[in-house]
Amino acid sequence: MNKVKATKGTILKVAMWYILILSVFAGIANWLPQIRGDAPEAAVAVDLSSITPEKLAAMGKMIVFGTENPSFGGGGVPIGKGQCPLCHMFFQEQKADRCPVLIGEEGRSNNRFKEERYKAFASRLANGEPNSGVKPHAAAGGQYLIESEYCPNCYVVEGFGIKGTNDQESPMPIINKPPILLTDTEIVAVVSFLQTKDDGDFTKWTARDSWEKYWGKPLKADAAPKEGEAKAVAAGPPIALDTDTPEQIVQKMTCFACHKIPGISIAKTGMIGPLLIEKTNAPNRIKSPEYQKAVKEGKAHASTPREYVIESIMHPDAFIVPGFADDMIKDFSHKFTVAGLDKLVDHLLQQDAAAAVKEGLDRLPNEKEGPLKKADLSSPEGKPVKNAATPKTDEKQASISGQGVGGKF
Amino acid sequence: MRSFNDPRKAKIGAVVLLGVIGLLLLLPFIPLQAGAEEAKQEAAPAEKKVEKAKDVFYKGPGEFGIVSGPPAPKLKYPDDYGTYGNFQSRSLLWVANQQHLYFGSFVLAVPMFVFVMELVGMLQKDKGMARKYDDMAHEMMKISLTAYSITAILGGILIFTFLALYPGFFGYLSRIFKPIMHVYALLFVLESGTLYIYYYGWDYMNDGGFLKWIHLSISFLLNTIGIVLMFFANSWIGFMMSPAGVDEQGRFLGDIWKSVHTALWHPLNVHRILGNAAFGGGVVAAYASYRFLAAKTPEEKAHYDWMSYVAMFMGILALIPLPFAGYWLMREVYGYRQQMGITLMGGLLAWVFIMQAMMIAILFVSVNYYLWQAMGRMPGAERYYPLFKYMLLILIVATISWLTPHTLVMTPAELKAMGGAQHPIVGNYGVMSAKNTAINIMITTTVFCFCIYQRCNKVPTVKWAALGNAALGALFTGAAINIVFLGIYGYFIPANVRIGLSVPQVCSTLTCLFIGVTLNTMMLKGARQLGEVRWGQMSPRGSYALFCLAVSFTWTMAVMGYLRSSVRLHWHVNEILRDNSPWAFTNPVGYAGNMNSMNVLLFWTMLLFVFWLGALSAKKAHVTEDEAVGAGKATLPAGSH
Amino acid sequence: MKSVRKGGTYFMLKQRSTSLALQVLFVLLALPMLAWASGGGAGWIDAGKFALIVEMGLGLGITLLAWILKDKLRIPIPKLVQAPLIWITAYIAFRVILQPPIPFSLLAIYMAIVTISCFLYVTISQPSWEEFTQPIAFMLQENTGKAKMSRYVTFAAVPLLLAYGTYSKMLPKFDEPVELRTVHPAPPASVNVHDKILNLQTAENPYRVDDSGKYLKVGLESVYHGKNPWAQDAPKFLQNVRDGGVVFFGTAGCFFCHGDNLDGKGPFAFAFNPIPANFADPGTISQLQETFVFWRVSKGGPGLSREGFPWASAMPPWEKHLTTNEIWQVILFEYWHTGFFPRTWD
Amino acid sequence: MANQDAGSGEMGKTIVYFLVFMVVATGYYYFLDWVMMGPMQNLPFPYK
Repeated sequence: MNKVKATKGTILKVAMWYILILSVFAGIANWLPQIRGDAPEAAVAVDLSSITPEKLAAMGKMIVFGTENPSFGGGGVPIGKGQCPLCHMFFQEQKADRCPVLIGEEGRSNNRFKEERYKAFASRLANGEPNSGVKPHAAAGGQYLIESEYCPNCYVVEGFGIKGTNDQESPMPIINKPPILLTDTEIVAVVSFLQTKDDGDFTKWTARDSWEKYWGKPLKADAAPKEGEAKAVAAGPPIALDTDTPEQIVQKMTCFACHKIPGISIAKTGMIGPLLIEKTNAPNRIKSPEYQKAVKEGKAHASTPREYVIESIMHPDAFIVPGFADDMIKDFSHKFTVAGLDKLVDHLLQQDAAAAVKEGLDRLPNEKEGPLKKADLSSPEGKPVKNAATPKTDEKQASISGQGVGGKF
Repeated sequence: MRSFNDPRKAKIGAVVLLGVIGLLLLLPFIPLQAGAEEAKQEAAPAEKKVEKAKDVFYKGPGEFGIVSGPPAPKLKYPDDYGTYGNFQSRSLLWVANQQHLYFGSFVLAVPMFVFVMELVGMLQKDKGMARKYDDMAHEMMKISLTAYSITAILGGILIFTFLALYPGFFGYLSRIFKPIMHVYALLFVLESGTLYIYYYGWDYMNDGGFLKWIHLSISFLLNTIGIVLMFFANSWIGFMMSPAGVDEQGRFLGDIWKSVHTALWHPLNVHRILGNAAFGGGVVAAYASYRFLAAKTPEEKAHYDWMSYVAMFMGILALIPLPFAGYWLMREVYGYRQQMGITLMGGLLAWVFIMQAMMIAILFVSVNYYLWQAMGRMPGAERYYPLFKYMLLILIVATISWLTPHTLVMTPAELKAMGGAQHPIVGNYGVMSAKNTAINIMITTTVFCFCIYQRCNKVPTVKWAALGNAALGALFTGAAINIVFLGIYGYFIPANVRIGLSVPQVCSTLTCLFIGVTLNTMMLKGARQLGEVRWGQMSPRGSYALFCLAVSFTWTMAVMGYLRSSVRLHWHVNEILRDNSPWAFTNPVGYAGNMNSMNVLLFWTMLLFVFWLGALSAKKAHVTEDEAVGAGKATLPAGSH
Repeated sequence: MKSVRKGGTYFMLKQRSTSLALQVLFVLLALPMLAWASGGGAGWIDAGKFALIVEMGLGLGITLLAWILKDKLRIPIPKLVQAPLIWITAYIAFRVILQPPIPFSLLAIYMAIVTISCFLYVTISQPSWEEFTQPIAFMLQENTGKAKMSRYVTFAAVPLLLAYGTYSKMLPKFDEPVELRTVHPAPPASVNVHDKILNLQTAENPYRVDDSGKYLKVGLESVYHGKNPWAQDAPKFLQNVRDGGVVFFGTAGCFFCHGDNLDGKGPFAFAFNPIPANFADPGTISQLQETFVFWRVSKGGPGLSREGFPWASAMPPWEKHLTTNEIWQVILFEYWHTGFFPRTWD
Repeated sequence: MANQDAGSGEMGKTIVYFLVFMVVATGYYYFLDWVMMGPMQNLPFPYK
């Protein structure tokens, strides 16, 4: 038998050994890249009357990336409350291939719902998709995008379904349910971001409209944040507010400097832009060969008077009325609140040739249509377009869509 | 009594007894189910009054339950949260939870260990050997007794911490699990009773016959109660991760079984049983190693050397199936929420898995190193000493490949020198093919090392020894070639095919493990011994390797527990009850590493106290026992376990 | 124990001659391999993999040499010397022999592992541990002149080493900041080449066709690897490869930079920083979709996305010089020549 | 795992056996690869 050595201090030695190992482990853990996962902000109540489309899209970007200036250096991707970039690729710099790439998604969305494949999904799920209860019925690109968030299974891009389901089931969570749990407005914000992120072109922005059309009800502001949940984020100071009268809006936006607008007392002298009698003008303009040419070139997109008017304000150079120059200010997308824009558009769509004649306003000489007095007010073009001008109420959903309008002509 | 001493009858009797006890254990579940049925029947006539809601997890067409609880509260800070000074409430709870979990695992794992040891002791033909196993089991049980009271104290502290710091959340959870919590408390009382009968009846029932079998059955009962206790505790964390039995607002739907039986319950149960067994082995091994180092007599040294070996062996045995349980758990996590799986494996928490990879490398190297050191006590092992360095070389090459990162951190000058972000040679080691190959080679090497350990003081005398040696050599060489070949082949095929390669690789490793060890054991039957095992003559470095192993086990447990808990992100109960405290964020891996190291240190410090208590009373007893039995002679034939 | 010594002198002699033969064999094998490595590989294997094999062979050779010296020739090298020797050998291997040089962060990881393994090595068995500690114990405990002298030297060396450490730490450094440049940035969803929009997720190489003109699934083209594209009856696929080769070596002259062997070592290559992509490396085109390569070829360095900062690429936008078809053909040629398959996602 | 205790004749036998078993083992592992590669293409684990 060997002699057993004196064993004093064993406990000390063992303790030192433990501390050494544990500090090495902790040291390595600290040496690795440190990422802190912040809890997402709880739903923020967004007042639609005080937010511009641009702000809405920025809010969407916040939801997607959690920051306004996402940087993708070193392969890192900032992930926001919506957690979308975990799977989807939004920008070329960002890497993600688990789910369909969302670059140019706005363009694709306009064709998706026309596909045979979409129709197959729609007929298969005619009784409602089991998890969300949604029946696929998108009729426009924006509606398709809205639908995809509420019901990912309503259409699954080929090759991105859950393995073994033959691309019939999507791995994407339902966005308005836990764990992501976005509110309706937040989903509209994300769709706004999707529609405008590629080129910042706000003529393509139909998110809010699409939502209302898709669900057939007005988009209500989210309930005020529950106490203790989160702080409300104050929206910036937009200029054209919901509470303003059309007159105030025209004054704030200085439309009167260029345009004559019936029903607005200060807008009687503008000589640079066309006379704004959109109940008469807009349907004609859309049908005009010049406008159709712009549509073909991909510059303009409107198919209803309402869309046309919104487009003309948000993206003036989409279509220049023949005889005019491209002089209009182009920063209205962040000067109007969503509701303020509605108000002005409503007003403009109510103005027709008769109203202008009543106030003694006439077209400019360079307008192709010629002076109003000679125009045949009883011609089909001159007829009041019922739908386009319906006041904004809960029942007017179909009107905003403009589908009904198209049928009139 | 005499007839019971007939071993065959006693065995049959014990089997019957165990069956009965097993059936008895189903009792706690009966009231649960019955209660649920009753609730349904009661509700049936009053159909109109009750509100029905859809289960958040069980989504079948008929899965509507009667709303029988309030919705999950919307917690507010600071109203629904408590604080102690400037401490992070969550970190305090973290410590309380982790300590309770460690001690809970310990008192659960030790009876498992003791059960197996007692059984092995009873099945030994050699009386001295049987006595040795029995003594070891008894000694561990004594330590477990102290640890048991500490567990209870820590459990109390945990509950008070919950009540003080997270009253809103705890209130919600206890409202749903009200019946389970009561059954849990009752079982705890039952467990205490069984434990005391088991421990204090040890000597009385140690008659080597019928009573001993009864004693073992009590041990079985003790373990079963312990495991059921753990199942209940798991049901709470399972509910927190993947809630079921409630509707979207968190209203309880009346069927407690559904809340218990969530998507992740069983994977968690299996994972934790195996984890606990490995942990128990590690802790006992560390205890024995400490006693080995501190031993004053050769007899004591021999005893603890042997004990640490047996405990280490038990731990490794439980460790081997653990990855498969982990795979199952991850699969269920993906099945439950893919997004949760991605957060774990590829998202926010991916770096924690890097830590785990490192722990695995450390684990395997320490096991091998321990075995090399342990061979110092085997006469005749000198024959194999020259082999060790080649095994070390293989392990180190595999470790280098295993730990080569895919994304390198470098300066532009280094980038220019390298000619691209991927190094033309080292870059090959950063991909999945190389990693799978490396870990499989490491496991195969460990199996090989164990085979050598089994035979190092023996010379096979079976007629087919040359044949067997050749077969064994071919088995390992073939496996190594196959694993490396598949690894290299992975570079030449498209990525989608590559994933499939890992399975035959693992199968090669498992073949070595099962067929190799079996063949080796068969060959050593009746082998010529070159000398008795000189227990107590292992170098102290072997003990330090075992400490490293035990700490790695504990640390891995902490880090994986952190992973499991933080994958809920900002939810108390996933998607039902939101964490609205200021600590809802997920900590970076460094902070978690510091907390884990601190927790592990705290645990071991407390455990040291327990060991010290155990040593106080054991000192005298051992000398007498050893004198009686003569531990120097009684040796364990290596490879018989 | 007996059996080990059974051999006696006869076996000893036999072993020595065997080991000598092995040494000679090693030198005979290793030298041409080294020469070959510096020459840049052969046809059947690319330079990177060849270097890998050569270096693995070198590692094996060093181990073999150590084995011969220590175990067979019984040349005693004290463990105390062996450990630093291994450490230094590993350092030389990772710092000097391993080319191109690896970044410091990786070297640190490797050397940490090597340090631990050196310690494990000397303590691996009790005799080994005793051999290792014996001189240390001698130095610390003995009272002879030798031991005293070594104690004084150590006593003097420790503060000197510390001083040097402090000095080198205080010395101002001019290292460039660490930068994570992404060599393969994420491609755009679609590119517009010659007025045609191409979806990079779904587009296919129109020249990847079998004899009947149908699209050839990735992986199936292996039957054409190593075949002669200039044969009279070359199948369609190989004809396209041939045309791609004409683009590579003729029309576009890719080989000036990317090299005759597509290994990024063309005659112009070393004028650029970073050097041109090495297609023979498994980390380049074999990790990428064909459409990604199409994007990089057609848009070149100027077309790199923001992630590719600092846009260090001398690649011209080839869409201005080649037709779409030529670009697809040259891509087909590159994969065929290197024997890699493009990445696919299904 | 050379059996160093065996005499040189035993050693030669072992080597021959080893070669034979190497062939068997190679066959077995090849069979393993062949069987496993197919079904494992569709691992139910979405690694991507």
